[in-house]
Amino acid sequence: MWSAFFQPGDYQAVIPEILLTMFGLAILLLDFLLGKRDKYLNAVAALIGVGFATIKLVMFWRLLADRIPYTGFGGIFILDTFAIFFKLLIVIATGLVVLLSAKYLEIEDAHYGEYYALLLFSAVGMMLMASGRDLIVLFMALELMALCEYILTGFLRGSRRSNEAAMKFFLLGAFSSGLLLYGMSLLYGIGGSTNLVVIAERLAGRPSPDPLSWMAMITLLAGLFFKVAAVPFHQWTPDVYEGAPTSITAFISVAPKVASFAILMRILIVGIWPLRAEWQMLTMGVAVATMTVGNLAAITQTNIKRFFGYSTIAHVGYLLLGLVAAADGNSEGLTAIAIYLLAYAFMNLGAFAVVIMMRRKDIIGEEIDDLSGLMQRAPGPAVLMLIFLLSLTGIPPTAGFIGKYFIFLSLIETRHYVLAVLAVAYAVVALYYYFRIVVVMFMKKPLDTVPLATSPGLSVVLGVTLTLTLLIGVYPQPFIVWAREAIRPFFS
Amino acid sequence: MLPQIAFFSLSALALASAIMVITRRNAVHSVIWLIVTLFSVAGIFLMLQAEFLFAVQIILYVGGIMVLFLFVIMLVNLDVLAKQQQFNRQWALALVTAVILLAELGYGIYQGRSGFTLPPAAASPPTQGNTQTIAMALYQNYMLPVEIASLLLLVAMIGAVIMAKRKLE
Amino acid sequence: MIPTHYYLLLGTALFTVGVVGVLTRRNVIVILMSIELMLNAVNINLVAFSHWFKEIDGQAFAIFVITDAAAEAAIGLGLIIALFRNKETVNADEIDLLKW
Amino acid sequence: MLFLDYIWLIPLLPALGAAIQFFWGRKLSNQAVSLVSVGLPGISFLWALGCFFQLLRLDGTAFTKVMYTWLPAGAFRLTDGTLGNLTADVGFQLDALSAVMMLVVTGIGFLIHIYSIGYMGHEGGYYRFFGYMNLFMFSMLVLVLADNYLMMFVGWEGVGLCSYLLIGFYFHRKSASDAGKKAFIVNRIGDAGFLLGVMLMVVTFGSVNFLQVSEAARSGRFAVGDGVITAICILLFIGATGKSAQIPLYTWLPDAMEGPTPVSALIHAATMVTAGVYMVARSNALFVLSPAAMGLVAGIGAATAIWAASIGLVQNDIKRVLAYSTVSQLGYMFLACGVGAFGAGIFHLMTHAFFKALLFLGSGSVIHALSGEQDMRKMGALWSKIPTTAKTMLVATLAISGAPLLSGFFSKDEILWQSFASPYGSKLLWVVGVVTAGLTAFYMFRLFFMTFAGKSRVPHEVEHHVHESPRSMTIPLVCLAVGAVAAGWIGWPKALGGSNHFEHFLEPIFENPALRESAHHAWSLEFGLMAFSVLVAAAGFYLAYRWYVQRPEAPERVAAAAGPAYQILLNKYYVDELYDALFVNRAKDVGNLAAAFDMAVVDGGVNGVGWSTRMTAEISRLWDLWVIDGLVNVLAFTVKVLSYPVRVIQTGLVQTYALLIVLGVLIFMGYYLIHF
Amino acid sequence: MQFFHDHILTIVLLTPLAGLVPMLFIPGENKNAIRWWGNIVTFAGFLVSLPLVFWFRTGDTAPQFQFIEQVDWIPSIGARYFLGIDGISFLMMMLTTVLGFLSVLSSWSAIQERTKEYYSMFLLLQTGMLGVFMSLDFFLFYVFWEVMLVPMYFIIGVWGGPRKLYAAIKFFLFTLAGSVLMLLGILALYFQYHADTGVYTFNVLYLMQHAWAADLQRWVFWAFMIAFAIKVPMFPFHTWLPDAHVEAPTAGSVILAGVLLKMGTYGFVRFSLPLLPQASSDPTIVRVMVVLSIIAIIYGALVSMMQRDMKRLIAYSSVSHLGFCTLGIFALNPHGLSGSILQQVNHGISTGALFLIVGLIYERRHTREIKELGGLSNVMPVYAMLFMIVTLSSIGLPLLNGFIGEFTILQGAFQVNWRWGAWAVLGIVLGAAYMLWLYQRTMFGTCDNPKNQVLKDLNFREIMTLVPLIVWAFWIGLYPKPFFKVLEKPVTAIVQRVNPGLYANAGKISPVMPQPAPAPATTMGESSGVPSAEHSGVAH
Repeated sequence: MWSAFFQPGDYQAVIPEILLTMFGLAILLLDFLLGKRDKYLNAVAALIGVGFATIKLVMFWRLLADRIPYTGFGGIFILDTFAIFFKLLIVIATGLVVLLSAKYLEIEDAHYGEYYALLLFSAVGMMLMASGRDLIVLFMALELMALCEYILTGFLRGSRRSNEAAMKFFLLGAFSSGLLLYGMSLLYGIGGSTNLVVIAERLAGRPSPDPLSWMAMITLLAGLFFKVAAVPFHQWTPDVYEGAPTSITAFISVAPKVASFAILMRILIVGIWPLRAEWQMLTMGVAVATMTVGNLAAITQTNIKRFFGYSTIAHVGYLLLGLVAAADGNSEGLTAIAIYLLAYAFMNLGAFAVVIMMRRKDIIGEEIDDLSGLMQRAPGPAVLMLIFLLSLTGIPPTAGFIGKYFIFLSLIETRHYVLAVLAVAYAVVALYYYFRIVVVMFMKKPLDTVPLATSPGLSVVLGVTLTLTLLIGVYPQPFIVWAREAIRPFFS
Repeated sequence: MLPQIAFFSLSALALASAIMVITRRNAVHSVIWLIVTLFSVAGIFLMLQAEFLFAVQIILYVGGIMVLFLFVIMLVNLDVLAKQQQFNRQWALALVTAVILLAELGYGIYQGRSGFTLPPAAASPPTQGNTQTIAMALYQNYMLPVEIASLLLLVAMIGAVIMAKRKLE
Repeated sequence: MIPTHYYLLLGTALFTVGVVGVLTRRNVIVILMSIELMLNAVNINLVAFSHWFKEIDGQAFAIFVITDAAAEAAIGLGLIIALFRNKETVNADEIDLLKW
Repeated sequence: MLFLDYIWLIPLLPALGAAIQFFWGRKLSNQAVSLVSVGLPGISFLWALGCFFQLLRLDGTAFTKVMYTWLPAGAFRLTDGTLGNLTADVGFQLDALSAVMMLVVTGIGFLIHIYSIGYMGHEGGYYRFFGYMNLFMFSMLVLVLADNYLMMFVGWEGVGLCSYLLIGFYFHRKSASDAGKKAFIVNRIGDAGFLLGVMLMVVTFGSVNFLQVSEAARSGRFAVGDGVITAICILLFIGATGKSAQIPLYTWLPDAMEGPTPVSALIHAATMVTAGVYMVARSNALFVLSPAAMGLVAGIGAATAIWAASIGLVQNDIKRVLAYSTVSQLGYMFLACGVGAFGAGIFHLMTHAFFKALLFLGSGSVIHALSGEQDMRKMGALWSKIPTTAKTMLVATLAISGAPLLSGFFSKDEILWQSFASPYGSKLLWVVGVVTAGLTAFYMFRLFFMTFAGKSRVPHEVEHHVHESPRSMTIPLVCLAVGAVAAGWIGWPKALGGSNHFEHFLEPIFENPALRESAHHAWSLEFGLMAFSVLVAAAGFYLAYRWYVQRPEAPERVAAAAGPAYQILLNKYYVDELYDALFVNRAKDVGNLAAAFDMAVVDGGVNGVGWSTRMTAEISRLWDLWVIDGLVNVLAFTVKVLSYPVRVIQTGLVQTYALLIVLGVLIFMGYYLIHF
Repeated sequence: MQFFHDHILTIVLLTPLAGLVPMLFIPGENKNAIRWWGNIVTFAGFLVSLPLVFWFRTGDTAPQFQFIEQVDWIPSIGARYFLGIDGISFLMMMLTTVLGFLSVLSSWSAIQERTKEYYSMFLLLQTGMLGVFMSLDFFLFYVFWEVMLVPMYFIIGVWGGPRKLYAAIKFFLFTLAGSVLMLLGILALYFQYHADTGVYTFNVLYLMQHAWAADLQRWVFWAFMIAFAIKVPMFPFHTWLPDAHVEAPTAGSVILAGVLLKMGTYGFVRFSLPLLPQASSDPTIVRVMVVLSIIAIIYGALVSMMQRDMKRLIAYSSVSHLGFCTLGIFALNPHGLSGSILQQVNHGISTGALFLIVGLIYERRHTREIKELGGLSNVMPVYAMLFMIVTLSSIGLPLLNGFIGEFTILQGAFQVNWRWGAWAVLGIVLGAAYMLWLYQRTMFGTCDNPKNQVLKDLNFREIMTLVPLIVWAFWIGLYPKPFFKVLEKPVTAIVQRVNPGLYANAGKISPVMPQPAPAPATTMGESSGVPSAEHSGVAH
């Protein structure tokens, strides 16, 4: 009876999550023992946890690469290359954010253990999002992630901006998860089960037209699009990005996006694949709107965090185009999303690392003009920022180009020529606003001369992100192979 | 005949009290009305043979969450609030939108009703009581979500502490 | 025997009421309650379906939803308190520091 | 065959001189400069003589020497559909025609170089002058010795460049540099015609080589009057008009007198301007296939002859008179070519080279003596003061006016006779020629008398140091005078019992069956015409004598009587003004217009990319924005306009966001419910 | 040595990049060391490219593409590191290495602040440009094509004139807008090739052998056309050029005019024509291209006649000259093509030299206003002489390079349609007009402006920046045969692809010219040692 539901393998399959949880709890305890200036040990502990999780995930990958995936917990949990790929991405991003945070929190004077614990817990939530195959699991994981984000956003309790951001994020998040839930409930009603596979089978059998399933799809997607910040569900993004602690902005601009796209792909490609004609239409419209709003709004921004908020939205637009292509059964579309996310994670974190360096004792450094003359003051960060911006624009040979390349390719292959032209047109607009920052950095006179905040952690982050941004750009071969392996489960 | 009466009265009560919830000037009244709603929803659960859920609804919601709400309301109680404008500027537009939403959802469901009126899938009649079944479901099929839920509650606790505490050590 | 879609319609109605609350009320606490309303509506759907399918998943789901509701309530109220500390208000349309 | 094998030395030596001047000239003393730059052309003159005599031993066959393949442009389709392969060599061809030209160029060029030593002695940029002169010698020799049209074009452009540089030698004088530019650009217009002609030739014959082209032309593949051939000839002739200052492209030549006098003598009298004649003669095989083109050449030639002569009647600047007379004489040469008497044309070319060079150098010596004065109204009675110059000038004047037994007489009458007798000729052409002869005699003697005879009108401060020019200048004058007398004798016509050697010498190049029988007119007729033309010339001389020696006040009266006609002539028929009005200014206007257009419309248009559907109210304001700041600002503005709604909805109010979410859901649902 | 011979392209390509690394370690304030190093590296870059001149094989036995190097780069999408040059790219390469060195040499005293960044940017730019000309893999090509934009952007934007930011971003936006469209075109070909053959490859040689559907060709042609036309720049897209030129520092202008603009025309020759023969020979398209070219020729000339700023004038003259190049390309016959390519080299030489000359005077007077200058030949005779020679080569005087190119192009155009020749000849006349006018206004006349009277003549370094170009100009003018030999094979191959009719029944030879027509060269790609086929592991 017992063994009817659990193989011992089941718990092995979630070892990375368990590890992170354990370390999170450990940090909560450890925090009491640490004096004010030893808080960095929390970060170290978190890093160790992340390290273990990473190693375990790599082992999983070696185990499962081009094999059939492992399903556990009675089929509500699946460990396939797709899940592992995204989990790895999430874990690494979390690790980098931990590295970013230490110095920043000291400056903000909010260096508490809970911060790292919550980071790890939300990481757990995201990882489960990546491998849930059941509405309940997906929902719970999503909520876990979301709640941690709310708290982290409001983590600087003294600051009203942080507070506001958290409030908005929370209200909208709760509201959207209400929508999501409503959609899930309908989906459950249609599918007669919370398991995506079963739902897919039932959906395929239903007569068309089928307004009910559209309701389910739309409300569900509204919830998910909210998480990935797609227009018109994007509006929380700039506000939250601006208000949240910069390290958290960096975090929520990367990890949750990755996880949310994982869940989005899982649901769209597995769960409601029979409705692809409908959701392709929907995604197309949303993607175009998202690119438009993101790219255009970014131009007029003056606060750099807000600026990156809109640039994120723009990138989400590109990613959604990948889904549009995928709806025609084109695998490159999903490969594109995987690679794009990979590239995006690193270049965006790198850029944010530089932004965080701008935050110094009693210098906020969040305005674009604060970067003026960075080249004269700090050539290193300036050049790095340049590279990250080039990558974000999609200029070869940087990671961003490879991502865009696959998006364009998938669009061409599925004969969405208009979308392709639109996408490249927006790439030009993107150049225009990203290079506003370049101009400020390289061609304006410095405003202040206070040296940038630096720390070993920041240096490591910059090193890693730079290396990967360039490596993916110059020698993308292995990454492409991995990405293809990652999305294989959907197409085998 | 009886079920119909029960259903309609309960739903009427639920909806009416819900509307009261969102229209009351005083937050405390809203809470009270919300409790009424929750009770009637609980009644609906009972009609649907979800006794355990009925219990949970009463104990957890009414006994737990609502009390929490009351505490907070007391904590942040501002009599100015009671005098202020209760609805924001966009309320009319919002109302219209919501009505249309209702219409659309309703239409969708009404279209899809055929799927539900036909005799339900002949599942095996429950061997043990509802509570037992749920227990089996939770601790066998849904072990993983339960664990997530535990983590979720832990996080909620931490969050509440961080947010509500005057200052961290 | 009540047809299932009656329950669904009830749920939808309740849901909409919740939505209206969220969209129109200024008091954040009431907004929070409205969200609770929405979740309850969802629960009605779930339980109705589970009853109709004669299987338990829906009810389990509902349990989780309630858990989530509790957690959200806790955090939300915490946030409200923090907010109240910072700027002596619980009105949704007064938190507009971040815009454009 | 030592000389012929190294024929390439002839152009190369002057080029060497030029190079030396350009690189080291500034450091060299004037003596060294003159030694190099006069010595090297001298050597090439001797070499040319050597080549000439060796050529004579080849009895009539052309000598060609190919140095290397210059332009192997590759395969192409001819108009007749065959596959050709265009290659142009750097090669030299020496036959009777080019031999004559070569000797004229080197010989007279050499003399003028010597002359320049004295004339330019006191000028700044001495080395520069000789550098340019040598460069010119090089280009001119390439032009005449080339064995294909492209090589010829090389020289063709080269001489144009040198004339540009030499006309603008006094570049600090704006008029000078303007004249230079004018000369070059007018030439360029002609060259464009030349180039097009060559291209058409290439696609027609598949070659640019002289021998191959004329061989193909004579092969009978092309009927007489073939349209393509006519086109080629006309295009080439356009080139000729540019270079040889024929109507309508003659206006640059008078302005070219801005240059130093030796330049006028060498380039604008003796050699460069005759390049057109040479080219037409070179292409005779083509021209004889196209009566139309022949007619055009003859017509233009005759017209130019009389037109320019008429202008020359009233000019007061001594060099301008000579310039117009040059134009007119060139007209004679083209007339000759036009009537198929290429030999006569070349003959006149040679004789003209002598006496016109002499005239220019003489006038130069006069100007030198009067320390720069060029206006004949401030001259007179110089006969005794500068006797050598005066005597040589007299010889030249007689020669050009066709006084019997002088060189001009033979060549001119040959032309007149041919234009009368040749099957291509006509009475009208003859009449024009004769009238021109009269006019020529008149204005030349007018020039002579105004300068040397009558009473002196020279201002006094100039008067007392009027002096004969130095040896280096007078010797060339004398040599040229001898030439001016004797050069004609080698072409002594049969009519006067001579045996036209020159004619026979050029025979192999111009052999044209159509002209065979034109000989059997009665010699009495030829003699009669000859006599008549002499009489006309004499009349011209007498009129000039009457007006400018006996009754000096006469001209004013005539001018007054003539009234507007006189003004028109004085102002050269207002042709320059006409061209300015028609072309030069228009071109500039178009340029301005285009520039404005570029700034406004094109830039604006391109900048409009992405703008497309903005509210039209904005456009008027945006226009300046475009024109001023172009794409970036427009894009920025576009985007601001676009991002306006985005920012408006970003109110910062949670519930607005929530409302938008619901609206989104609403719209999607509505879309599906309606759409499906 | 053998190794050097086999990998020479890579070595040439990477020399500047390798030189960049030590540059980063030279302290920024040690300006002279940086200058020396910059010059040394670029000169080395020129030296290593020099052996190609001797090793490059011509004639029928020579393979189409030489010094082939290929390594798998991204097998999973079929992109390879695939270098190889034929005559066309060979000439372009040499032009790049030479101009690169000269422009760096010319910046010695011109660039005073932020020297280090300047030279670093230049080295980066050098590699980018070389890469564009060498790569035979579309993906690689695109990468280099974009890479080279960034340093150019900075060279204009940091060391440029008053409106540098505007000019720089304009340059970047225009070019990027074009190149992303080109990327779509490339992807379309890439995908179609896979659809037809089941192979994913960017190998240009393969794509060239493929027979594309007509409408696909047309679409892709327009995509490419816009990219290349912006780069050239052809008539309606030319407005970024004057701004970029006027604002850019001297060396920037030299490289921009000398090399970057060639990438457009090179793109047409290397990709548009052989890849899309039907489209490229489609009458309407040809008509459009030719008309645009002729408009550019005349329009550019007219506009430049009216300019007051020397650099602007020369910039517009580039528009005119490149009009000749495009005209020659779309004559689609050997004369037009070889002339066009030669003219591209010529334009690089002449216009490059012209910009250097303007730069020299700008360094002294800090103005480029023509009316500010005048009578300079009194004070700067050497300068005047060099300027004269360059001017002459630019207006196409025989015995100098310009004439060879222009005549051959005109000849080619004339063969197709005499009207084209006639119109284009007009450009030559106008060219003489505006260049000589410029020369007259700046060099001739009296030198009355006191600021000008004190100017020093050129020093040795400055002369040395010009002499090589002038020597080259004379070489092409006097003995262009080697260049034609180098070009013969690739041009024949291209013509056979676009315009096969031209060689049909080649047996029939004009009676006038006994020489046989050039033997039709082997079709593209074969004999260039391309491995069989690379299949990409796309899992569908």
